[in-house]
Amino acid sequence: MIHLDYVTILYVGAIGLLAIGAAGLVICNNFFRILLALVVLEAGANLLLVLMGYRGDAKAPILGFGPDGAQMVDPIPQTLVLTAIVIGVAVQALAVSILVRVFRSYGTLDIRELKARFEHDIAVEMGIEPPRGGEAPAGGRIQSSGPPNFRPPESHS
Amino acid sequence: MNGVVLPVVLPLLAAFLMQPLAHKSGVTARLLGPLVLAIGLAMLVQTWHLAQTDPFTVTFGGFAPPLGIVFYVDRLALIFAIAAQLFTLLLWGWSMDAQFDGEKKAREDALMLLLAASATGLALSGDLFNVYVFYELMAVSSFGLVVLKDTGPAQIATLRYLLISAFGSVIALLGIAFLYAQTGTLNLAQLGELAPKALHGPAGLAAFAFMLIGFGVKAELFPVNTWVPEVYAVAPARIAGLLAGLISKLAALVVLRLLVVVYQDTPAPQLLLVLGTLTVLVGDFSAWRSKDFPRMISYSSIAQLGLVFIGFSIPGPLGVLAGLSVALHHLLIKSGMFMLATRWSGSLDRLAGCAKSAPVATGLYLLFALSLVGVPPMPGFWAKLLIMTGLAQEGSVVYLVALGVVLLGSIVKVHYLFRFALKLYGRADLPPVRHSLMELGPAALIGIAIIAATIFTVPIGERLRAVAEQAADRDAYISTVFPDHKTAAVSEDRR
Amino acid sequence: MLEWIASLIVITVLTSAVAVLTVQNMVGAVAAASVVSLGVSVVFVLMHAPDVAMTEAAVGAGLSGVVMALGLRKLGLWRLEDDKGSAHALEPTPRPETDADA
Amino acid sequence: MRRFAALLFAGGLGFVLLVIVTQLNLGQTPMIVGQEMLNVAGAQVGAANIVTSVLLAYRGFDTLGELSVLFAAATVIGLVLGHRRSNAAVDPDGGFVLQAGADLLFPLLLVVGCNIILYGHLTPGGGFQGGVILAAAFFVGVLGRPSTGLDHSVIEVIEGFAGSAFIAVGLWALFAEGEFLMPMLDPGTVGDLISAGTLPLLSLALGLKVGSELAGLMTSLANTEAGDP
Repeated sequence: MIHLDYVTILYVGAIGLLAIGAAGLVICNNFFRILLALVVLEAGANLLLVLMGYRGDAKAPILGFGPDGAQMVDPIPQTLVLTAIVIGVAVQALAVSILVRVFRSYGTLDIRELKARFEHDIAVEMGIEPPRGGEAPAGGRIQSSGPPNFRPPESHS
Repeated sequence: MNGVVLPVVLPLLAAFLMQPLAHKSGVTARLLGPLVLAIGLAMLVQTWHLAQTDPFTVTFGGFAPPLGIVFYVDRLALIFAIAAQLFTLLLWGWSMDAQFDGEKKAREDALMLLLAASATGLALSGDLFNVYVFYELMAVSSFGLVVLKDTGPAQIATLRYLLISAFGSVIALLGIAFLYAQTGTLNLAQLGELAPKALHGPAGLAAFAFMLIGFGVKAELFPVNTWVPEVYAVAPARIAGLLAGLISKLAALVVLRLLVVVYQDTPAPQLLLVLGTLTVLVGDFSAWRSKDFPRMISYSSIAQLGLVFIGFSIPGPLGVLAGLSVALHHLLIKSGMFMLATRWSGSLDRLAGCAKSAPVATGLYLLFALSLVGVPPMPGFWAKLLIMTGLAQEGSVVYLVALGVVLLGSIVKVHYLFRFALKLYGRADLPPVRHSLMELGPAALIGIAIIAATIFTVPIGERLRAVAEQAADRDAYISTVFPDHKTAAVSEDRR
Repeated sequence: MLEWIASLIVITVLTSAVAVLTVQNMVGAVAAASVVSLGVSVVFVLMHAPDVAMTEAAVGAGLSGVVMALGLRKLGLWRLEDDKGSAHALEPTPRPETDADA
Repeated sequence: MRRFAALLFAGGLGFVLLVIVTQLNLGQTPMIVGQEMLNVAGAQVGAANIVTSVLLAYRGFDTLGELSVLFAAATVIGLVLGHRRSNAAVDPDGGFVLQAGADLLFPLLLVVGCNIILYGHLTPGGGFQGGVILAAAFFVGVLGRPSTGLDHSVIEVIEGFAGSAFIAVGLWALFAEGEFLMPMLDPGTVGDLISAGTLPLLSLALGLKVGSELAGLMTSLANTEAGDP
């Protein structure tokens, strides 16, 4: 570990990405930025996985490519990462589309404000006293009466 | 025997074809889902006899286990696979609305089918990454089902749920990566074989902790369960029932498999015990404080999941039996409770006096509550008794603390469940709420099942004991997947 | 030699990752996220994983960036100049003429 | 305070990961199953690209699950955003440069995508990567002329049947040979275009499915309700 070879450097990079992504998930208030932090986190995890299948003196796992009989790198982590990348982007696209709807209904992306509005709306719907404190918005259920300047969400049918 | 893949594959096929079919013929599309699930159910029930004595494996693509993916079919897996198909069918959205939207319905049906397929696959799979893929499929389709109601709060709850889930998936993937880096395999049986040498060190246990947090998101485990009350309060009640009843149990099943096959005789169960105990505490006290029916039962579901994990952390067949019986009991009760919540979605105060207007629903609630609390002849009592004897037998301090917490949780549970029951019998000052037949039907079926389980406690207990003994047998798992143990020799040479 | 390339990429990637969290402008943050993916895909090439590198470049840097940019456009945050509190902007913004491909 | 807690959390995670990684054998991790696959994949599956053989043969079932995840996400996005109303305003068509560029790029991307899919078992690439490029080709077309749009029912049909084709190949093997997704037909010689049995078929189904899924996903994100903020 003292000798700083490039694999070690790359491992540090992967762990750095994971740490930065995790910090972003906790620190950020803007939902969109949290999604971007998730992208960074996933990139770090994928990098770490591929690094685990790497060996120094090996070639890409394709037959008839590079010197014959040479050791090849482990194909399984690569397959796993392929799968993980596609799953990750599917989830991100899903999150973006829900985010668009939330922004249209509430006009904000701030996670704390959304949480407060959520508690308030739920309390109204359930018929219990809305939680005090925070900025409980006037206007009641957003679905029926949106904030000024904002159209209520379309019903799609 | 290889037909066991069909209950996983056919719903996927039906889901892919659902939308084109809905354009051609709406009626066929609406009938397709239940039909496919019924076929899958029938096939799985038939398989039960095959797995009666010995578990067996199903390989894919003709590749022997460590190379290819493998399904491990024992009775534990079959119970949950059958439950997956049965409960999706039971809680199917039989839309009777006048303004019926065929396209939306087709999408919803497709998502339900994907959920059933992924749950079945998760129960049967014997390959860690395959488990991860099915877990993700389960997560994504559940997002869609939660946001089905199309209200602002539902969207916010889904978004928060999605973020926690995505974080959990990354953590679980890291755990899987660490396991792979230490053993070079993803097959659970081979992991079990290599575990005593490779995985029982600190790095191996860290991998377990990562996977526990990752899979714990769906299993409502303590630090990552903040989504539970939000989502269950806004999701359609039958979806909440499905998530709380079925999906959480499947995630717990993954943890159980890891614990039994890979992490036997390690400190891993203690970690599970601590988290499970905290989960019970958090769940029961939050339920006690909550003021509306859906959130009360969702917090109570967290507490029950904590009990399941406490059960699983007791080593040996007794622990598996205890956790399994709590899990199955809760699967029934909570699905029924959430079916009641379709109409009882308001605050506890608003439901006062429902005993007069809705006697059947109130009766069912009382039945469920009695069993949940653990009044002696009911099945809930036996499940809780098993956990307590198991904890008492272990005897070390951590287990005794957990025992105390379980007792404390029970007392709190009695208080909040019957406080609500008293309210139901109180004075009515609001117009009565009535359930429709479609909502009460499944709940009534579950009620009948509970009564039947009370009457036939002894034979059911015997069966479950056999299931638990089969499931807790690590060597049987390994020798079923690798009959000739050749791979063990190969891996010995390589090291 | 390889050490230097690796350190260069790692520094670039980590800097852009920090930029994702700190840049005020959302468009800039999306672009930084794409740079992270691109850097990671270069590392995949070094790791003899051409398939993964291709996928990460196409999906992570391309598709994911486009999806995020489209989302930004729909959120009305698609503007290139800095302005604070853009997350709270309620008024509809003038629609951009060019389409959103990052 | 919150920032401090977050930094502590992230730093802790990073530290834990570092400690775990140092416990592993850097660059020398055991490679049991992977080595076995490298040894036998050429003869068993007949594809030169071993990652493709793992993806479609050894772990073909994972790939099916992953397709389903993508399908589920596309379904939910359709559910959340809904379809474009027929009377909704649309973006004006792009300028001359954009349209000409789109017309030029469309066939190019189409050819590249198909090439990547069809040579997936020989060279790097395969169903996923080609599918993404196919989706990009159609999306570029929509960017140039938003008014034409993509017909969602056509996309639905393609994605439905591509997904079913993947499963159908698997079921064919199940009924003919007794195992789901078993490679059928002759593996042929490694390196030929017509080799690796049913693998190219699976790759094609995968590419079409991924392509139609992503194209539908991007267009519904791009133009559901034109005229909104």
